[in-house]
Amino acid sequence: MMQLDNLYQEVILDHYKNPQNKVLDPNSDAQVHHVNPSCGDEITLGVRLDGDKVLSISWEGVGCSISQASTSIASDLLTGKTLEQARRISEDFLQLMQSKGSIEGDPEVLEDAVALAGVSKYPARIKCALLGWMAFKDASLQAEAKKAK
Amino acid sequence: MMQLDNLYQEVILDHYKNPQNKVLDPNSDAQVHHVNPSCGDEITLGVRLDGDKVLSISWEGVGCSISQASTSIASDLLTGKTLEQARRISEDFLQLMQSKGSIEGDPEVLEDAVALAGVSKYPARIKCALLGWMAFKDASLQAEAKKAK
Amino acid sequence: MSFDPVAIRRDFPIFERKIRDGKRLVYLDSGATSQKPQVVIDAELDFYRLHNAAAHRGAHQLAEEATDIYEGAREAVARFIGAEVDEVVFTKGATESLNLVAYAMGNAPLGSRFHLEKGDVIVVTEMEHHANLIPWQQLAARTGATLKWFEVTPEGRLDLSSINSIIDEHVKVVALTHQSNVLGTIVPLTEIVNRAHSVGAVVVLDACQSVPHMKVDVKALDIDFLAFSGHKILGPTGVGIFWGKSELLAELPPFLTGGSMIESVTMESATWAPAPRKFEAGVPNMAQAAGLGAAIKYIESIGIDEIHRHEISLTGYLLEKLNEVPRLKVIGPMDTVDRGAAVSFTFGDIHPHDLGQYLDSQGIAVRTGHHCAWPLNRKMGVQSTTRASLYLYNTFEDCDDLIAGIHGAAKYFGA
Amino acid sequence: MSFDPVAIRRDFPIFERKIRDGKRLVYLDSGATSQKPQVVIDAELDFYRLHNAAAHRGAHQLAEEATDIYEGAREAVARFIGAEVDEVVFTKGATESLNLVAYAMGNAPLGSRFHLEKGDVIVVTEMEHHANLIPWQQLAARTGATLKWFEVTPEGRLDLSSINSIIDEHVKVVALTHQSNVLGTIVPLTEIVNRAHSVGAVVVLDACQSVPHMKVDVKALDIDFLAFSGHKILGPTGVGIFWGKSELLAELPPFLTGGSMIESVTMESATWAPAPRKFEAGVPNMAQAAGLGAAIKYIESIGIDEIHRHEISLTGYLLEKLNEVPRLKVIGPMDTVDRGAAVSFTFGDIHPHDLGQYLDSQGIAVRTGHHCAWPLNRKMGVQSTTRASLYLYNTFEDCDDLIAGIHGAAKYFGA
Ligand SMILES: Cc1ncc(COP(=O)(O)O)c(C=O)c1O
Ligand SMILES: Cc1ncc(COP(=O)(O)O)c(C=O)c1O
Repeated sequence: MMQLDNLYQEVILDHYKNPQNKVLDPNSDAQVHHVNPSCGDEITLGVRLDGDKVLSISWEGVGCSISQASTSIASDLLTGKTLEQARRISEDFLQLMQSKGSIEGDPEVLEDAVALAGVSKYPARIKCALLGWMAFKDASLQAEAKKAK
Repeated sequence: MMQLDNLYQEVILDHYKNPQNKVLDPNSDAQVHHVNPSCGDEITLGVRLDGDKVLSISWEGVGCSISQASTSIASDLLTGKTLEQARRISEDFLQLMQSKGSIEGDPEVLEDAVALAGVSKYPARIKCALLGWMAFKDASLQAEAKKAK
Repeated sequence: MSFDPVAIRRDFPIFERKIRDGKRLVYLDSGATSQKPQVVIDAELDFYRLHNAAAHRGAHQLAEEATDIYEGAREAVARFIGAEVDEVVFTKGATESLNLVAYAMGNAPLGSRFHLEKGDVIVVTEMEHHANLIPWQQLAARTGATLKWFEVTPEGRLDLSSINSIIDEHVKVVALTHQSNVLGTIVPLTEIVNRAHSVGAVVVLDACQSVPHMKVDVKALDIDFLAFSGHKILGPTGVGIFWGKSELLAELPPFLTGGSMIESVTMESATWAPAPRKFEAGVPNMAQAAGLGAAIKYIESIGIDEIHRHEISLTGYLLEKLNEVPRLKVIGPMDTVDRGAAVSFTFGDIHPHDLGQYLDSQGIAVRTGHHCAWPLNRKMGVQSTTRASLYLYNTFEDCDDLIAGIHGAAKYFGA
Repeated sequence: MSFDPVAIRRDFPIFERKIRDGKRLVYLDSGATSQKPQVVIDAELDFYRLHNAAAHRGAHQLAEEATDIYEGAREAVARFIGAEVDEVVFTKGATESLNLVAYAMGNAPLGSRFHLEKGDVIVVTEMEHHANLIPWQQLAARTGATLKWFEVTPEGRLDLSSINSIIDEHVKVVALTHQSNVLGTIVPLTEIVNRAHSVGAVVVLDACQSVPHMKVDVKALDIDFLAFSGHKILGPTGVGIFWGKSELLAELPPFLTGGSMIESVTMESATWAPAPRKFEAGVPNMAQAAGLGAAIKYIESIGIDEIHRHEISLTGYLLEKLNEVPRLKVIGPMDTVDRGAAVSFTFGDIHPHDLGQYLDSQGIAVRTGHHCAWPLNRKMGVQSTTRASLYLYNTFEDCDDLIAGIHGAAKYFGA
């Protein structure tokens, strides 16, 4: 069972059972809908900005524990960060996911998200873990573009 | 060399070097053009009928020794036969070609054409041997249809 | 009983390997792709080691042998589905076969029975795999034809109640699956085929999930075109079959064009060889055709009816056991009447992806997701399911292991 | 010298077999299809025996491994031709790849740079293989576009003298071969690519006869799309490559539709996954992709430049020897400048089919006929030719045997 426990860390199952920020804010600056075509998982995610800062991330969706927990973790972690910080953290997370288990992730930067390190050894699940992060990337770019106008 | 001699019998090389009826008769009742798509061999063949009898077969074309000799043999053999006889002989010849060497062909019926028996062991050459016969079949049907009108 | 899946498993080298931490492989994903017996692997291997050359091109011995092997495989397929040899076309898979007929119809000139335009109708069903849905959507979009479909009942059966209004005289083609890869439902064909023919439409059958599992005789079914994949019937990847009635193949325009499918070519135009060559452009997938021929001979040596009976009895057993699991809901027919061995289900709040991952940790391979039938999933009110699909090498023990795995997952995820 | 074709031959099991009455196999038909080294055969075999499952579908260990192997093969191909990984699409062969781009352009809506209509022009050459000619004829016929072509000179070179009038601002696509499979001619690309790009046209390169034999770097050539077949580059049958610049693949509509190439699907319409998935509908030819990956690694281990040098020196030798044979006429360039290792010729009155048959009796495999380039044959004034085509496993001894065989045929047929 050891290998599987590596994937389903306590933190993940906690976030899955108690997802954070999982009520879509109707006043988001930008809202996007992403799907995982191979399994049908769907997510709608909204971002509010305050200048160059992420004021809030809210979302809704159906999906597996990995996609739900990862989105929950991202929404917690990236809120309050500047857009630049948020993107650097997302970049680090992407690297962790693509590492095939060769890195552990920096808990100073990724906090709870390091619990997802085990996913990188299950290639079919990496897309699950990235679903919310990609949605955030997309939404934050749109929100920023809107503000710039 | 024995195997190859089986294919290139003396009779075949003779017909190849001295093809019979190889001057196209402009007064044919029907004339057809057939090609072998895999090697580009081409033949034009004309048939004249006298009632239900094959009065003459004439042809022109480029091709390998097998296709040339086989057409030459067919044009000799089928001339003077009734259409029904000619078709029965053609049927026998087709069977010989598809026999993979298991039958020798009846020299009473096929005459010189039994020399082509060896072709049946070389699947890629069967189409060469059949080119003229198929053209005859096609042309004789057309000639017959024309006469029936 | 003479049918012995344990003996059969020994013909399949993959069952010697272990999964994760040394677990026995419980392979319940044959609906996605089947495993290969050694004889199939050997057929490919022998082709490359002894006879490799371009079939139908070249007058040398290797080319002759390659041609014999390739055409021999065609004969085996023809015999197996009750077709004429020249009606059997090798493709790279069912997806190509279905695109072939859709694109070829799109190439049909005005006046051809295959020509489509505004006012014409294409009929599919709600239980189609994407491979037998999107090509028709695209054909409709290209030609201006309308796409209509049969709905699926809550029990997972085709709703034929409005067959006469769905298949009316505007319909040119009815394309449907023989057996649903999600529900396991076997579609009753007689009524549909009769109705389609009575309005002059052709019937295209997606037989991906039927030909590997039960006797399919194209003449008896009286369908017009049929498609299936080699890799789901113990054959290699990269090969599939397109079958059509010979008089229809003679009329259908070609799809892929290039070498070996021509009669004559100039810089400006080309004419076509007769079927099957007309539909087989390029150097063919000879080694894979050889493997498919070997697969079919292997199946014949066991007996397709025996295989079908085995699957039915396994499916009955599995449905019964699944029915006893609390919070587990099978999507599709609950009995084995007109039903094959693909069983999809949801299990309480445990997402199929998580359930599948837990089962994998136990050596049990299932498929999770929408199984390339997204509209059907929506219709059945599920976002995704877990699917166990069975084949000749599966055993009652495999079914028991799945049930145990499901209980284990409930415990693991605290559900 | 370290390049040792005799040692290389030992990697290819087929060279252990005998032809006809115990003759050594002199395989001079690699232009049609190449032989396979054991490592390629093993790669396919290992896939089936150990890792067989549907890539990108299913969350179990076998599916993960199958995905890794399949995507690993894609990486190997990308590295070999200097492409980005996501620019490499697996097809069943070059014929499919070329049909893919032609049909996909046919699917492009008004406003797309790929859209074709009356007034637009497609440019090919007189030395195309049917696979890079007929798909464009058909596209022209479907869209109303006009087909134009570069002519071939009596020496067997492309006549570029009127390049500016052939490639004018109406041209949307220039599709041409990199190396003629009949003449051996290597086509100079720079001028054509520059001219095509200057009028906004895309360049499609049929690299069937170049990628296996010399370094081809898609970035350096600055072409837009490229096609080649696995079976001609030591790989399995049933697999080929379609490559395109990523920004063009993003814009090009899909060709085959079905599973795994979608983003979202309803009963009425569908949206597409990004490339390469957009172009890979259906369960892929995974075992064959694995074999192609192994083939490319094998070639890299020897060195593509070393292979090219070896072929050039063999070709120079063969041309010299053929030139000494009375009544023998080589069709194509007589030196090794911009010339590959396919050598076609006629020999007095002996029809190529008969010559090929005699050579076969001596264990020598050549190809005879029009080599799927019928218009080129007519242009060169020959009805058919005999072609010897060389690869890394051929030796000077093979060339000598061919020459001896030709003399033997002269004697046999009394010519
Ligand atoms: C130059 C050229 N183009 C295209 C093709 C077609 O390749 P395939 O038949 O493998 O699809 C070939 C080989 O047959 C070729 O030599
Ligand atoms: C019912 C059905 N149709 C079509 C297909 C497509 O087959 P392939 O992906 O082998 O082309 C499949 C399997 O994926 C299927 O189950």
